[in-house]
Amino acid sequence: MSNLEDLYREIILDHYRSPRNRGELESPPALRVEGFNPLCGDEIVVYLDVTNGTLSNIKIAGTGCSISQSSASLMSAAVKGKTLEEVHKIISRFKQLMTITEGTLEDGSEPEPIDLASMGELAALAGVVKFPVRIKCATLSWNTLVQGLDEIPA
Amino acid sequence: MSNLEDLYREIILDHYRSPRNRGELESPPALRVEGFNPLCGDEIVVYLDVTNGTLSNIKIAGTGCSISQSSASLMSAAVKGKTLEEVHKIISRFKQLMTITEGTLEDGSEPEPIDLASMGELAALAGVVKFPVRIKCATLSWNTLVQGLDEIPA
Amino acid sequence: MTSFDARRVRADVPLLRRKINGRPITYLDSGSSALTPRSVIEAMSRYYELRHANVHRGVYVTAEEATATYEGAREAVGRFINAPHPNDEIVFTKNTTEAFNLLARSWGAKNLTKSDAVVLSVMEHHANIVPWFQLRDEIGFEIRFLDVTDDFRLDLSNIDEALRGAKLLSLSSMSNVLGTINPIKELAAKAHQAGALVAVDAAQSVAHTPSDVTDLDVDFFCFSAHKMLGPTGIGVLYARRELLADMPPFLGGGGMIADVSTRGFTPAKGVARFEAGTPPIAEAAGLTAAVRYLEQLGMANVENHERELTADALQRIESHFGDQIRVIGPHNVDRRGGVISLDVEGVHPHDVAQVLDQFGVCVRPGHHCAKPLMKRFNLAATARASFGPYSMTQDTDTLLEALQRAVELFG
Amino acid sequence: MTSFDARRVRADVPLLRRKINGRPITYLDSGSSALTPRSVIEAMSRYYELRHANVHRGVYVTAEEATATYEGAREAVGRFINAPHPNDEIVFTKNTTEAFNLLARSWGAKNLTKSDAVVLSVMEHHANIVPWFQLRDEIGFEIRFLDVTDDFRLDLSNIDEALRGAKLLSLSSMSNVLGTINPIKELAAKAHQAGALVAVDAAQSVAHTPSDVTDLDVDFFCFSAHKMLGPTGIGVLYARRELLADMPPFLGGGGMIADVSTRGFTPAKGVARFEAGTPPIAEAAGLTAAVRYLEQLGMANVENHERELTADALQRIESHFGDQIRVIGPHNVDRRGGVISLDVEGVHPHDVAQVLDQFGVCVRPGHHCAKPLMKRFNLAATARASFGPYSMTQDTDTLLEALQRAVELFG
Ligand SMILES: Cc1ncc(COP(=O)(O)O)c(C=O)c1O
Ligand SMILES: Cc1ncc(COP(=O)(O)O)c(C=O)c1O
Repeated sequence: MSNLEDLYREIILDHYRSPRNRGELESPPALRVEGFNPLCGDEIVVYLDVTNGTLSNIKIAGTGCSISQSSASLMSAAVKGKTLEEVHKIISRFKQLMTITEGTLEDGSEPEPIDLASMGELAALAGVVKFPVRIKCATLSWNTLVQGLDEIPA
Repeated sequence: MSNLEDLYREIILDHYRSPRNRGELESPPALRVEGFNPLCGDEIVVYLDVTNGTLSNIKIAGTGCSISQSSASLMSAAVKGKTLEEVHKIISRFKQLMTITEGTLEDGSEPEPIDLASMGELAALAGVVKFPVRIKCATLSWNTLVQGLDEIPA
Repeated sequence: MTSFDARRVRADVPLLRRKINGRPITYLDSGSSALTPRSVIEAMSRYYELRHANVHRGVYVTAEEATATYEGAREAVGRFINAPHPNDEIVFTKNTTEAFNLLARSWGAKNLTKSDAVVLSVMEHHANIVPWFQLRDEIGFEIRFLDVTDDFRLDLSNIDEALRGAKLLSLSSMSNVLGTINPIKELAAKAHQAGALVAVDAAQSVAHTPSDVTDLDVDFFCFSAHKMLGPTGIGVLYARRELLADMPPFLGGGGMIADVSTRGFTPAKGVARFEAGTPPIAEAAGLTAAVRYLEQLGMANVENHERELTADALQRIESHFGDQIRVIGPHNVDRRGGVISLDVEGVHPHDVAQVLDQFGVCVRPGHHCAKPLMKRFNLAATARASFGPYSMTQDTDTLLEALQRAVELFG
Repeated sequence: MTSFDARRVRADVPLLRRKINGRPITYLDSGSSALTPRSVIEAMSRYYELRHANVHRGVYVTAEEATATYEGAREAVGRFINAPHPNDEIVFTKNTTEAFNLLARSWGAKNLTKSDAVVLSVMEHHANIVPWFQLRDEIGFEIRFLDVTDDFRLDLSNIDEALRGAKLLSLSSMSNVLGTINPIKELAAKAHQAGALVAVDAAQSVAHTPSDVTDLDVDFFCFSAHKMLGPTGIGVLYARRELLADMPPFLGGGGMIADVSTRGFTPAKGVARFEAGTPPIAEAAGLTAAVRYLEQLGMANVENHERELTADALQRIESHFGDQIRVIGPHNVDRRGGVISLDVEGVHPHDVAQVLDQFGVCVRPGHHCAKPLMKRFNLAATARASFGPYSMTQDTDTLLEALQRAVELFG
């Protein structure tokens, strides 16, 4: 049986209580993308600054549960300052983390074996897959990020 | 248990095979009333000639099962040539015959104890009440008659 | 209260024997869907085992029995809500939601025009909002919303103005978020005086308080079997006979016609006109059993029992958690049912429900299909606990224990 | 046929142990509603006993299980009819009839205008006629009816003309009166070529022949669980993903919205948009069990079994009764299912069914919700016998014995 400690690891609670990169960016120039979980009413807004192929800045606004908020915070810390190529790698690793059930991210690509050690704090989200209904919470900000990146002209 | 002979008495089969007062009357002057059982598709048309308070002539057209057809035939034989007052008495006696379940005739009046002997051939319809779904068949022509009588100006 | 014993009700409900995460289940989500007693489950099994057949038009024995089962449910439901003419007034739908869609698309489409108004309230469930928006978006009448006061009651300060020229007042008898019980009888009288008809969303009240459409003097009354210890898949629209007789059909198909040709169709008369296709027959058998079960408990007993539970729970939540947990709903049990929405300081309802689940406690987080109400109180969601006739103080004990853990974890 | 044994199916169906008027029941009304095997009944009881809760939004264990049960039915149904994307293509309704109403009111209302045409056939069930009439009466498109030939086949002599400029061809895959199986695959290709979409009323075929929406290449596919050994109260609309994504909502209420305010609403995406209110959850569990049961039998086996029964019955009726009994439907079993409509010389179908009931034989008299077809053949009604996977030649034996009595009684 899965227990609460699997889900609510200290890192998660920490990112929930003290979210990183919280706030807004002026848009434009920043890209503003909204994500929405109609089932629980969670809303997330992701602001992205992309300069010369690098995600130079990211801010997160919106409301949600500890899982969606901490996942967004963890995400922002993981991707900020990274090249788009690196960002896509991080996204795909996170995706693998969540794919105990199929189709957790919306592009439907296939998962690969996963190296938790390489994931840093993001690994704290691994416990979420034991709570399938919460996967939607964890992936909300990531899907919103993906949506934003798709909107960036190549 | 009820059996087929209760329902399909000889008199009923006879009236089904050789229906009395089958046909049409020119309308006007005759009153033409249609009855319809949407569930089984049975249709009945009753033609009435009322002169000086007497049902001087009645004709039956339409199609239906043995119960609706024979009931119409029995009805026509029972009411033809009778004063309207007598007709109403016959209707109310038939109604009693059918009211083992409530509301078989549409005016909703209460049944009284019944004297089968006084009913002549109509008594053959007594078996129908053991087949509740067929009551609608037996009462179709009678309800149509009642509807016609209601349309006659007092 | 004489013969009412929640322990016996509890023993009748198989699901309450389940363990969740190692603990006996504490089911506090009857407001979403009530649990089914054995007699209801068995009524449906017996139906399938002994007399399943399609209804109407059948001449053989099981078809007659199936028809009697189905039509018998109309009588049972009519008796339960004191409808004077069940056979001409009780329409079976698939749920409360379909009942409101039927009402809007049939009565509404026929009777409402651009210059008319329909009065709803901010505390309505989406089932009693969206169908009216859909119709309005087509024909353009006005929709007025009665507000909710800061102490979670219907704001009636401008009721006369709201009703002026309105054709319909459509209100829930009990809020599925606040627990607030609305004064339907008084409002119905006012609405009728103003020339408006009255529809009631009784989904949330029907299993918790006595229902009497005749005494309330309302025109339409909608509810679902699954909230009253009955099955999924069946709901009810009661419509006053004179009104129903004039309503055009909604869904088209078999059973609702008098005639069909290649040119057009003529609708049937009576309730059949609104029941196209094979109806929920087994579900009608289950609904009848649920009605019988509730009648045996006695709805006044159920109401008293749940009122006591609610008073106790409200008092204990307040004394134990103080400002840490805010109850989004009236604080005393006068005109209030056993639906308790919680806003836990610093803990998202989703997380509250997750922690509670670990204790086997079932509550529902979310907007409860009442987004306008959520917006009114500036909330995205609440965690809602709700009682049923099988609820007992031990459920409240476990709820408090689990809430304490949630507060600690995120504190 | 290898592993198929109708006796074992029969043993699985509790109702077949019943006696009627002192004789074992001879159930020949599967075309109206099929009988339910024990596994289907038990799947629903178990659902209520162990994991009933409202779906979606729930975080606690039983709510998750109920949601998985409900969504699992989508997968099961999708597999059964070979829908490529069940989660985006299978919508649960209350029955076939609602599926067609949804189709007309959503796809139809959005895509049809005064200058368009919809092609139906004279052999359609009212469920695939009346909703189109209702919509036409509002917006005024043309409805064309393909005729039926004197030998009970779809008259395709003017199909190209009928399809010219049409937006939709909506046809039953199997007539519920004639038993005729229509060449859906060929007609779908023709319709698509002509620029029309294709909807199939599969209510009558789904439990008797394999269904493959991908192979047939059709756009919409409607059926009811109760005709496929499943429960009442649930039906299915399959809509091709690209089409479904563009269809506006039908019923409004909880679960089908993305947002609601006091000004208006935004509908949800995907299949949720069409499932307002609490869905038929227990029924979905029953439907999944029915699908599993039929898959285990193997639909090709069922088809073969029923074809043999039908061939035998048709041959024996003809040789025994000659001109006394006319079969209203194709006389050979090529492209024909096990629905046998009888016109008994001089005996009204109501009386036929009544006499048969005395022998425990269940057949259905009436117009079978296909009045245009009845009119085409100048009949008010037929007495219809129809087979299911549990039917056996002994049923035909009793049918013939009882028909003989009917003929004698009225002869
Ligand atoms: C061909 C056909 N279409 C539609 C229907 C309607 O199905 P339901 O009554 O389940 O909506 C039926 C069954 O009566 C049928 O046989
Ligand atoms: C007040 C109220 N109205 C309507 C509904 C909708 O009921 P259903 O989902 O059965 O259609 C509910 C239940 O969710 C409710 O609580």
